[in-house]
Amino acid sequence: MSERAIGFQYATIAQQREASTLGMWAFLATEVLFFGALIAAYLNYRIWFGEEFIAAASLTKVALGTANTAVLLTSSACMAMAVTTFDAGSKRAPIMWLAATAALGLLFVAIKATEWWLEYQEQLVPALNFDLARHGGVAEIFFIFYFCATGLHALHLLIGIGIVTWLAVGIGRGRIEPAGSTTRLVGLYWHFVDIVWIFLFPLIYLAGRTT
Amino acid sequence: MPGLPFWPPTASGYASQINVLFGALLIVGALTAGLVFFLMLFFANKYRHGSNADRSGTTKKTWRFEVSWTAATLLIFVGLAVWGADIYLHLYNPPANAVQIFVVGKQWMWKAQHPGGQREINALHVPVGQPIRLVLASQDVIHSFFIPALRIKQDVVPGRYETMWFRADKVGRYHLFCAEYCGTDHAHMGGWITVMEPRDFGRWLQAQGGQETLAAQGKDLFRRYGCSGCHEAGGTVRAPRLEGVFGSPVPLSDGSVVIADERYVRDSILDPKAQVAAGYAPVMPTFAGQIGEDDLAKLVAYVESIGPEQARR
Amino acid sequence: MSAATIWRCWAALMLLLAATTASAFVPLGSFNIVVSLAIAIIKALIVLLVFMELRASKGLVRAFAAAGFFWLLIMIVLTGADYWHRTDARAPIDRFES
Amino acid sequence: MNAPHQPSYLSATVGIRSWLLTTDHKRIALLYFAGITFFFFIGGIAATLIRLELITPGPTLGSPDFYNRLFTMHGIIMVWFFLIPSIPTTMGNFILPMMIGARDLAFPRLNLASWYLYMAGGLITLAALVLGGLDTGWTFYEPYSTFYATGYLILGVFGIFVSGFSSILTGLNFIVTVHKLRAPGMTWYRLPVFVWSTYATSLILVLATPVLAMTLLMLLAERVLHVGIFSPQLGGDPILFQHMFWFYSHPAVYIMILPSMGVISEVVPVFARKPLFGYTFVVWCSIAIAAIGFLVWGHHMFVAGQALYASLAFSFLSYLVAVPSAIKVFNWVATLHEGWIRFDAPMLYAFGFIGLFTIGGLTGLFLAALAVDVHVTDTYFVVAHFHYIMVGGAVMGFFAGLHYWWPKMTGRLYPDYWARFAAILAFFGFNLTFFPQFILGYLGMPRRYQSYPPEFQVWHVLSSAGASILAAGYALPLFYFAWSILRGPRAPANPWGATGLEWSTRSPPPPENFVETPTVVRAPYQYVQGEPRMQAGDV
Repeated sequence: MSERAIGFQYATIAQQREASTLGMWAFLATEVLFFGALIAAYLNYRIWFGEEFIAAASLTKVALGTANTAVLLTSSACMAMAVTTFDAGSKRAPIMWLAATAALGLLFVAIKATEWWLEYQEQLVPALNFDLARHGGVAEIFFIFYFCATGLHALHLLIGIGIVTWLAVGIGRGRIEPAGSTTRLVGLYWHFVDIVWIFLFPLIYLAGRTT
Repeated sequence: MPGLPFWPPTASGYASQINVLFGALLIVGALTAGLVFFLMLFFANKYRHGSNADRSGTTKKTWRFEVSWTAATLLIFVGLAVWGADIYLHLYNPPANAVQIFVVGKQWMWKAQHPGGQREINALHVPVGQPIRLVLASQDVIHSFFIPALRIKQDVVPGRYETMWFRADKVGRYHLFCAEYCGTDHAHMGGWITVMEPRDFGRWLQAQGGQETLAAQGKDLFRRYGCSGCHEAGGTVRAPRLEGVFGSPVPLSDGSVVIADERYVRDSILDPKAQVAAGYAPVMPTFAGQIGEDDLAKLVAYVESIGPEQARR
Repeated sequence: MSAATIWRCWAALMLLLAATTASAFVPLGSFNIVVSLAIAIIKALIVLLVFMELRASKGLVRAFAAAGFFWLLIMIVLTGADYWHRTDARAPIDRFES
Repeated sequence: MNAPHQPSYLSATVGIRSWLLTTDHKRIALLYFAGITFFFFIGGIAATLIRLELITPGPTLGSPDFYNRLFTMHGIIMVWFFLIPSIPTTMGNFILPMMIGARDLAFPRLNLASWYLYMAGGLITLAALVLGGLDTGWTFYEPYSTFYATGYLILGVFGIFVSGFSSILTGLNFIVTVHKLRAPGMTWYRLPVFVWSTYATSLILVLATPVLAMTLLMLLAERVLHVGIFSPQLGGDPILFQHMFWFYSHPAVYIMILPSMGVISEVVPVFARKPLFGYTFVVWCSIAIAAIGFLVWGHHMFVAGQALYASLAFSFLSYLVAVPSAIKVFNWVATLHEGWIRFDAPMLYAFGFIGLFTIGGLTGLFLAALAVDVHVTDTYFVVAHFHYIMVGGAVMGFFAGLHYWWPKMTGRLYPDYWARFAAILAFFGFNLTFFPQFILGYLGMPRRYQSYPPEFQVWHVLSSAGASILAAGYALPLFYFAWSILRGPRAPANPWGATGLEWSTRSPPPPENFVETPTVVRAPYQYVQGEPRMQAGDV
């Protein structure tokens, strides 16, 4: 929706901007609970299965996980830079920062894909080739959560990359104006996807590293 | 039962307690609902459109009245809740002299197994006045063992043991239902609980034929699964002797001490590395998935039978 | 938020990341998850307050942001109440070939 | 005030495209209304077949499998495609923006998208039911629903998953609208209670439905990929599914009842010609129900193998959640004190609501007492309890709101005599249907049984007799509402003499609701000595 036309139900542009920001935050609250249900199930199984569940977590690749977290945090910083430079009125800088954000997002997905590929080699993928004898049933449940959580997160990230590119093109063509809130909303979504990863990282990668 | 059944049969002391609690809830609920209905109809009639009732607003309804009325009803109901919780807790700690019956739910039948080894399908014969401790398990989906006359119900979740106890005080035949939806014949998965005089129950037991006791069947399973290879004299691997162990404290390798009850025995068969006896290496393989539910009950009964004298039930 | 604050926060996030990964290898027993979750909460707060400009937003927006996390907490705590106190008697169950 | 020949929202644009691509909240409300009525009657047919089946102890209409698919269809259709969307999407969509003096919802296009998601979900689930149905009950308990259930579970569950997003987006739309689009002068304490309860419902819609989405997703993953998240045969824990399912499903029952409470809080003051007693109490009780509603779901699992301490905690919390409902009932009754009570159709439905909801609520307290619950859970006592709340409460409230706002929505009046008769018929038919089920419940008759011991047959026959009267009570409005649309007299702007903003514009209202945005100067329900003191510039 182009920024210039205020919705007929709004009195002022400020009212529309506040409404869309509230709408985005409400949407993010639903996403928090959507991912939250999965994390709650993970925590409950961690209490219920205990040591064996935590030991299964040590089968994940902590090096790749840490690198991925660094990549995503940096992309969040780039997104924030894009929002501030766009507010400052420039046009070239935000596009450059948005490109950086999208690139880092793709890098994250690439690292994630290699990680999945390595796990596929080690026969850790439930429903495909999970080696039950070697790893045991509890490890299989851990990896079901692992693939559900990282899969959903990667899906959200791909959607985010799509929106960021659409935004960069929009700014390039002048359709998106600083007065509106579209850039800020896309920023909120991107930072939310980053927060989900901030919580997934310790639960998946850092558990069971001390045995 | 002739006539209109308003009240289910009450076959145990516990059931009559529930009747009293339910009656109390019914009275308090009826009073509250009665108050609401009466006030509604009274106001509706007195202050209807054409009536010339006094509407001067003298009797000011203050919120104080509202808060006190709500607090009063809440206190009464919470009192009943505490009473309900107390009876509920009572359901979950059986007396020591309870006879243990294993009940296994399977899609569309209940299989009961008495300590003497007698088996029943969709039926349960119990002596009157004898506390019965049910150990419930399921082999496929969630069922629910429900005896309305005794007011007891317990979901049987596959993969877990649930325990429940009752003491039937009135001779008779009472319904047994499955209360958790479990498929096509969910409605047919039930039968009768027959509460008999001890004499008749004894005669019924004999009539079930000389199946050897649970412990006897457990003994040959002890050999067939290879437990005797380690746990009996002259065993190849150094493993703890099980004679005289049941019911007595067992020091564990992590320094703690646990009473060797049937849960410890069962868990040690399914998950031996969890609580290893002190001074022994955790070499015992796990039998989870290999030993079926019924055989496990027999093994536990056997280990119990070779325990010290006073622990034996 | 100025570019400087963004990069200062970025640096803080990187430090916290290093800290949490390092702390995972220190044998603290059950305390490990507490430390890693605490650091995760701090990182999430940085992103929320600075990058998502919650610090500069009105109370209403902050309430919306907090609501999602608070309700998630309700779910975790009350399901945890069940799993924490569950006295488990595992029964053998024949396994499907998955 | 109203221009001589200004077109109403119905006649402003014509043609199928103007309906299927509309962003006018009033038209979308009518689109939802069509969907709701369609699914209500499908669920109703399933209900009548169930009652016919239960007349005799043995199988009557068909095999046990047929009966299992029947009650599953009744449950799924009624819960997700009638009760949850009913009042928020029809009256909420239509009346809420007008009550706060707005021209439309905050995100009109999102509103239309929600309708399409609702219809898509509905048709997918309907396809699953028509193709062969599913036999798991609307609760999909593990491990039956993943590895033992036959039937079109994947298709049916996917339909519910899609319609869940319609709930989320509708809730989101309402929350932002109430926050941002109130007319000048419309402070929070000047909002009508219907807006407050729809707002509280939206909080639950937004905060509970995502958990259902994730739970159904994991259910589908388990059934399709054969991985063991919940079923013990593959290492999972079925009680975790029950936790996550009821975390959504108990707040969902508050989604169903809160809007009806809002409707009753609107109807009672108007027909008692008196301000609502304890406005702030009623308002904060709606929010309290929404909040505490999230803490009590464990009372569905007292016998399911939940830990003892958890059951104790959930039992006491369940008594807390009953307090706000009790306060609301008290305030409705206190509103009648010293009023000028008229017994139009909406008021009769409101009386029915208050009575039946009270009985439903109190039996809920029976179920929350742990020891009694052990006996009566999963029996017809529970069936009677939630039907008293859902049918006696939510559906009565839906009909009260329908009869109250019908002149505003369609610009036509309906025959009052027939409407009052339908209300009384539904009240008595309802009681005859569901009160015997309380007795059956305590007798120990389990739920979802096609064949039952013969001694219960008396009560089942009574219940089935009541069901036929109830069906007549619900079918009657179809006729006189149809007559009202075709040949009913024109409705004035304010047929009931009510004080809400929605009555200060023409009925049916113009496309942008108000000729110019009204300013609000007074709290709602201001009746002095029975005469309404209207807002500035009211008709």
